[in-house]
Amino acid sequence: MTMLNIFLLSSTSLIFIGLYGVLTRKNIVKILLSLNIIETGINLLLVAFGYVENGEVPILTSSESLKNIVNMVDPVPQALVLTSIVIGLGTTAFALGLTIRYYKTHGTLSIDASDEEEVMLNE
Amino acid sequence: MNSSLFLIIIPLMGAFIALFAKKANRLMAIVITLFMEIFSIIIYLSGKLPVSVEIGGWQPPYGINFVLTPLSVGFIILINLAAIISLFIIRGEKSYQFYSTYLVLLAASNGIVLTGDIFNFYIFSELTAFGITALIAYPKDRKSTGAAIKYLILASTAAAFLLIGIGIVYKTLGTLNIADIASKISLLDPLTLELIIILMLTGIFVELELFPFNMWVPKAYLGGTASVNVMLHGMLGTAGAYTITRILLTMFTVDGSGLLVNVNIANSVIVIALLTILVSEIAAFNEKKIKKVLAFSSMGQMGLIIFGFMIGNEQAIVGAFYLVVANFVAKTILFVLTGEFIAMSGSGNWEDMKGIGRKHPVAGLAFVIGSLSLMGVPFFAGFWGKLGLIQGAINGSAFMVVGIVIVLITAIIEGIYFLKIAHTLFLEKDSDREYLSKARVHSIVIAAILALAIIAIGVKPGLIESNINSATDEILNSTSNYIDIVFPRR
Amino acid sequence: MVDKMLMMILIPLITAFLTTIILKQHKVVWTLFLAVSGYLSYTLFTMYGAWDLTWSIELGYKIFDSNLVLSLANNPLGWFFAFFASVTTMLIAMFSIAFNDDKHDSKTAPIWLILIFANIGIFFAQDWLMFFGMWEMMSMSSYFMIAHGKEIPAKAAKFYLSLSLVGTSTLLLGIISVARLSQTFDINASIDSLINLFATDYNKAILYIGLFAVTFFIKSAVFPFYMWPSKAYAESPDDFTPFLSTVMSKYGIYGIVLFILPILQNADIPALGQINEPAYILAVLGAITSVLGTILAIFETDMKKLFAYSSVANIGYIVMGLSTLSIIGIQGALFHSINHMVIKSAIFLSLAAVIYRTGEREMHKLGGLAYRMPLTFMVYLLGIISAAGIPPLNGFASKWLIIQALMSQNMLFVVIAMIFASTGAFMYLFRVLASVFLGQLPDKYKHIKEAPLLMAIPMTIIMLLMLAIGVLPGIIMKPVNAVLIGMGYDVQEASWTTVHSAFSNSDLNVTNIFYIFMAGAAIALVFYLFSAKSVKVTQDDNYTAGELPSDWGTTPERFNFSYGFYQPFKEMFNPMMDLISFDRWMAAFGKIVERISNGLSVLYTKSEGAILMLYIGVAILIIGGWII
Amino acid sequence: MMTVFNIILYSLFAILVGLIFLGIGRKVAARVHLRYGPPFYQSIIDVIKLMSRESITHNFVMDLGMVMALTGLIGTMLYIPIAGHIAFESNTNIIVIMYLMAIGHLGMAMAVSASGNPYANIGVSRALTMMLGYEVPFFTVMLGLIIYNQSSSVMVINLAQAGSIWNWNIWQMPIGFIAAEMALQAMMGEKPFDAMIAPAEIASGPMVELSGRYLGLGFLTKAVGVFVETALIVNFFFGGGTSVITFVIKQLEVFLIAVIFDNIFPRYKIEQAVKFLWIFPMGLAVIQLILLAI
Amino acid sequence: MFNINSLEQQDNQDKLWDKVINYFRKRSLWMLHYCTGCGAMELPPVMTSRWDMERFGIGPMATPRQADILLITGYSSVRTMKRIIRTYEQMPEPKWVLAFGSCTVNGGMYWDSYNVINNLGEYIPVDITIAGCMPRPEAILDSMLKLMDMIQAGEAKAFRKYKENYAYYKANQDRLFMERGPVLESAALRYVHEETEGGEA
Repeated sequence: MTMLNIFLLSSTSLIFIGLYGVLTRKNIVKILLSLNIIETGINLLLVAFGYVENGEVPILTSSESLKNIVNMVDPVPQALVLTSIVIGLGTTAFALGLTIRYYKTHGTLSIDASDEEEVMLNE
Repeated sequence: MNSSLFLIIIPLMGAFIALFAKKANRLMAIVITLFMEIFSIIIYLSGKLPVSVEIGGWQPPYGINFVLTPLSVGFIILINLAAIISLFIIRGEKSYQFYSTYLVLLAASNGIVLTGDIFNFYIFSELTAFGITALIAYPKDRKSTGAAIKYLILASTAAAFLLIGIGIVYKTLGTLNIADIASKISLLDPLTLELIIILMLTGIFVELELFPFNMWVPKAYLGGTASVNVMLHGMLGTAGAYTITRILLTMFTVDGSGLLVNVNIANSVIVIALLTILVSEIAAFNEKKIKKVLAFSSMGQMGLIIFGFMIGNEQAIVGAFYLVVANFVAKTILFVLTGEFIAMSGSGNWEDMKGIGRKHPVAGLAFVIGSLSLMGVPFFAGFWGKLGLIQGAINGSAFMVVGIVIVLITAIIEGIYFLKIAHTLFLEKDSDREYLSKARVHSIVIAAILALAIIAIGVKPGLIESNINSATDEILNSTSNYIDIVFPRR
Repeated sequence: MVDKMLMMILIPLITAFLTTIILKQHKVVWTLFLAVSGYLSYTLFTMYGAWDLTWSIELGYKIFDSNLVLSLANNPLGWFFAFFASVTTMLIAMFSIAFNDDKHDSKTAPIWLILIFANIGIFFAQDWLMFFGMWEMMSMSSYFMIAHGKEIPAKAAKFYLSLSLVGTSTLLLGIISVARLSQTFDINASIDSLINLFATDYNKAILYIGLFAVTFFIKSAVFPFYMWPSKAYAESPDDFTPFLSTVMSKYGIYGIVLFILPILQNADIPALGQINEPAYILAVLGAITSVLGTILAIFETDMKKLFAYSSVANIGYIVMGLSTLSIIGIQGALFHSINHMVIKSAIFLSLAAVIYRTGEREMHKLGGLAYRMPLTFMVYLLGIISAAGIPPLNGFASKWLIIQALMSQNMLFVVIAMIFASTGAFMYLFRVLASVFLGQLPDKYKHIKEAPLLMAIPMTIIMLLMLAIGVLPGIIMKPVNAVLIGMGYDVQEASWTTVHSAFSNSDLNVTNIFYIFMAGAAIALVFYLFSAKSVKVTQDDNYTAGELPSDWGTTPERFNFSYGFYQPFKEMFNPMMDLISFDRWMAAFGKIVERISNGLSVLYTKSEGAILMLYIGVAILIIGGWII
Repeated sequence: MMTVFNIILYSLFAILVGLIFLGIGRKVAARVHLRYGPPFYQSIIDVIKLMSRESITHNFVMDLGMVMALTGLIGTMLYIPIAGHIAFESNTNIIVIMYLMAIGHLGMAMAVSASGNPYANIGVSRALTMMLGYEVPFFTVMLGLIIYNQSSSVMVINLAQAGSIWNWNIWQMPIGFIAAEMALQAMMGEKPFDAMIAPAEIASGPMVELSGRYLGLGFLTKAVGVFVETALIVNFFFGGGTSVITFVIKQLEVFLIAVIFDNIFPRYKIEQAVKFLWIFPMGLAVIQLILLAI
Repeated sequence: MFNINSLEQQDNQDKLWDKVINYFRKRSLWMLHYCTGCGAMELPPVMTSRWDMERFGIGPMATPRQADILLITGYSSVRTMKRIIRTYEQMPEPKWVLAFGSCTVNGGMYWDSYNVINNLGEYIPVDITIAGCMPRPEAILDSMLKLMDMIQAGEAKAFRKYKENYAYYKANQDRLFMERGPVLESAALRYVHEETEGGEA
């Protein structure tokens, strides 16, 4: 069980837990939480992809560090993860805002509540 | 050609400025969009296409690049056209949020088309999702909020799939550049490749309104205003159609054939496309709310386009491009007019729209023309698409022939409900019903011009044939036309 | 010089837009309509013989590695149908001016003009795409025409529309399949390539022909698509119904003559009796059509529906005639097509005049109109004599030709069906006569007047036309034979008076029959004139076993025996009616689709299942792509 | 001129023969009832009386219709060869004959419907239904003849039977003859197929409002009809005739068969009649047709 | 040739043509029997093989339009009288009425009932009355032969009497039915109601 496998396993489990949550929860806040869990899982996965056992920081400080370039952790996934986190944050913030609106208009946080909108539409 | 960055930067800046421009924000939005439209047309006609723009001078695959080909710029033109139309038919929105979000959406959908980098693609598609969700939710009432939430959840879940796919691509190929991926795709082992394709397809199919990924569609169309509908269909839908050409037909193809690398996946996609057509047309058959009918029809047309792309031979792809254009124009007419009709009759039900066609014959005729084009009647633009599709399918395997038979059967259903609605417009008005308002002239003018365009293309398909042929050529010879642009030295 | 062909399709189209602008001025609009149809008739008249007249347009759409060209060409067969169709249209147009007054204006002139435009296009189309385009134009515009902005007609037109769309879909599929075979859209080339296909792949060839045939059958209401006319004809504008019945029912016939007939005749198909198997199927379908059309017409109480079924039965005759694949049969079929145009325009116009005056379509609510509208009555009477195929008028010779051809090809049971249908025709034709024009005049129609002059003129012209064709069949037979010569058949020039038969000593001099009839009439008249004079009594003075009908509260319309005119006969057929009711099947199918549609709609309103559906989609992709 | 003379002669002959047939028919019927019966010329007296009587018309359609009825039948008669003679040079086409006869029916139906009496309409409705019943089997028999002789001309069929008595079609196609006889019974409106007249039920049906000259014309039509129908059967199955006398005798024989059947049968309801006609004569005719085709 | 108008000139009985016509008329008498009473029982023997009236050309008919003779068998009530008059007026001319049995003359055994017509002749013109309750078939046949003789002689013209004295009959009818207006509306076309009273039979 290498470290990488642990990372992969945990990230995949996180993703699946999130997917399950999205599927089964009816409360919007819980669904958003599940989405966040998925995102965390993905971030972990991406970082794991760039992970190198006993790797070094991928910063070229000197010509010395050039020798260790093989051991360096891939920096691109980390950049990706950073972006992804930002986007995830944005999504969550925006979704929570919408959720507040949802609660105001529907009087509940259950996703079922929006089913009957069609019926109430024509007035 | 670095100026093509303006296509994204100007709207983003506009989105920021809109926070401060109090009353002028509508004007500003129009100016920006018009500028973009003119600018993209200039690019298209400049003769410098195709070109790859390296941002910051970083060479791909290490830097981020934009790819400007006739295909992508053509789509940009369409997207911006839809944007202008949607701005023109806005009813009374004055707040800065709307325009700000709209400009973000514009930037993001342009970005989807222009980008040559798959992670950027992810970011832009997330941005469009935000933008459109905000716009759908903009009326702030019950139905729009519900629709927005539903869409947001679906889109976020799908984006997660997309991101996983991108991650695996990076893990296996070590690159995020589309051209680079396309050239290296044969190095992948089949199972990984399939996993990647499945994950990425899941990501984009939500936006492409394919069944069963499209549970958000009717609600979103119903929740949004008319202008948001035009954006949803004209900007997002068109960008989605572009996505399919890039992701499926450039990135994951057998070199130079226009066919997906994996036949099984291709067949599954065809099945999904056919399911979409079938489900959407049948669902629309008995639907009373006109916006939902149009939403279902949009789904169906999207399914048709993807079916065309998936058939993969030249005729079918030409047909699919014709369908993209025809669907774009015809649906825009219908959405624009539907907005007016709903405002007039005060009801979203098409049965309550009796007599509108008699009051506004031009609008009624434009509606009929739009529906006939969608049905694929000859001498209207949609026919050439349908013709190409059928021809391509008949030249293809027996599976495709079955598919085209299903398409034709659903065309019957589509014809019935569209003409039923079109005829309802010409019924005599119920005496107890008064129109709440008058139709706005500029909407009708827009619809009429687009209707004339449909007839022009229908009678003389040669008008856009060269453009479509170059686009088809680009897809069929993706190596020479895409990879070589990005990596001229290889 | 402006291209004649182009003018012919452009003028209706331009007039259509013109009339849209001035739609409210109904007099001007309908006069323009008459002018256009007159112009077309004249142009077509001058075009006879100019078979090299063509017009084409290049579309700039590449297909089969060559640029797509849409073209129209003057050809004998198309000219034949187009000319007579436009003459009929002209007569109907004259009627329409009077019919569409302030009260009755259906505001359909523009659509009708588009229909005429499509009409010309269909008959002169040189390639399949033009044909298909015009066909679709015709289908769509006729839908709007039938529905004409009213709710109940729109419901009826839905059936027509759905069948039309089925037809256009199959036609498109057929066209593309055949065009792929011949690598061009040219009609003649496709005929040749299909003939070749029969030699190599029989089943495929039959399938391709079937795709076309379905379309043509639908448009001409051949079994099993015989139900829509009763709905569509009944609800369409009353002045449009003649057009629907006369011109539009011939599109399918034209298609069969144009495309299916040459193939069946020239292809190498195993023979079955004296003709081949597909032709036999055609004959049987024609026979079923005419028999069912007749039976359903007999039971109908709505007069327009009744004649809709009558049209169906007549189409059956024509199809039977074509299926013989013999010259006599094709002559008869083409002749009957024109006769049917004349007859049905007479009948439907007279009915339209009745409806114009009374506003009533149900036969049992009418009665005794012959005494108020004698001219209309005469037109109708001659119309039904013609339609029943009784000698001195025009319907006879063509029916005779068809029967002769069927007999000479030994298609015995088809002949029996034909005889059944044409004898049954008496039943329904007479029913309308008795119920609408004869019998007691209801009180509310006591003061109605004869149809206005502008309606009377075309009706009279048609009446004379029927008589003229009846006495001198050469009027139609000469063009028919010219057409056949143009199509490459080996026929002589037709004589003015005689029609030829396949049997020995059986050539029929139609003019002689007229003389004989006149002789009979003279003798009968002598008997009539030399007998004692008669006394006229009022209409309600009837033998009722001494009772006074009014004592029992019997009003004139109730005194008429007309609602269940053939009740005992109908009861004989009651057990079969459910089986042959195609529209009930269609309605059931429509209901199923609606139910599924509602279910799917509900699926889309649910929020909860959205993610589940997404996962299902992923599963489909995984199963389809990965596992399989 | 000769033709005009011929036409007058032939029609008068047919009318006379038809009327006398009707009289003989009544006489024979009386004898079947064990009565003395009227004189054989009774029908002529009836017609003259009717013609001389005041008659009641409801409108012009009645006049038109009755004249049309007689016109149709006389026209048909002129088309039929009588012992090889024919009034008018023509090809004596069977289908023409069938259709010309129809105009008589149509005229009659129109005239009586014009009276506005529901009984008349009921009668007409039954008559037309019956017509659908008998025309089909009758035509099927004729179809057999046409196929057999490869000609649709009565004259040709007639001539083909010349020579010996064994050449008659009655021996060639006996089953067809039986079918034709059954159809003929209905065609002449004799029992068991006289539901359209039914005097006690619907007051003689179509004739209910006819009086005076209209009834007279109706009688003449009936007479010519009897002549035509019997002449057809004689031409088809009994080899025509060498002379007019033998021809008329054969006709009488055919007519008497019908009269005798008329007197020994009760009446069918209309749907029973049609069912009967579509099962038995039709079945026989089809059997005959199949036998011929094989 | 055959002209109904010749009937108008009733005095020209010596005209040969009328005699010929009268011969045909008498030899072809079609009757409509209006069977109101028991007398109808006597008709079948007259028609069938015992007496066989068809040998004189006499036969039953279904409707008044076709009939020459109206045979009224038995007593008539007020209600049936209306029908009888209507039927009679519907018959074309020439037409004759045979009143059958005592009831038609004096009301018979029900003479004192409130609704029985005692004398048929007051309402419609009767040519021949057959006495007896009920008359034998021989009597019926005899009356027929008598009628035939009268026709040949030109004496049977009761129908003309009705036409000429319509006012008288009409007055009687109106009194009977206690209402004015014609029984058969279209009869007004043929039977002109003269306002001058006093047309006696």
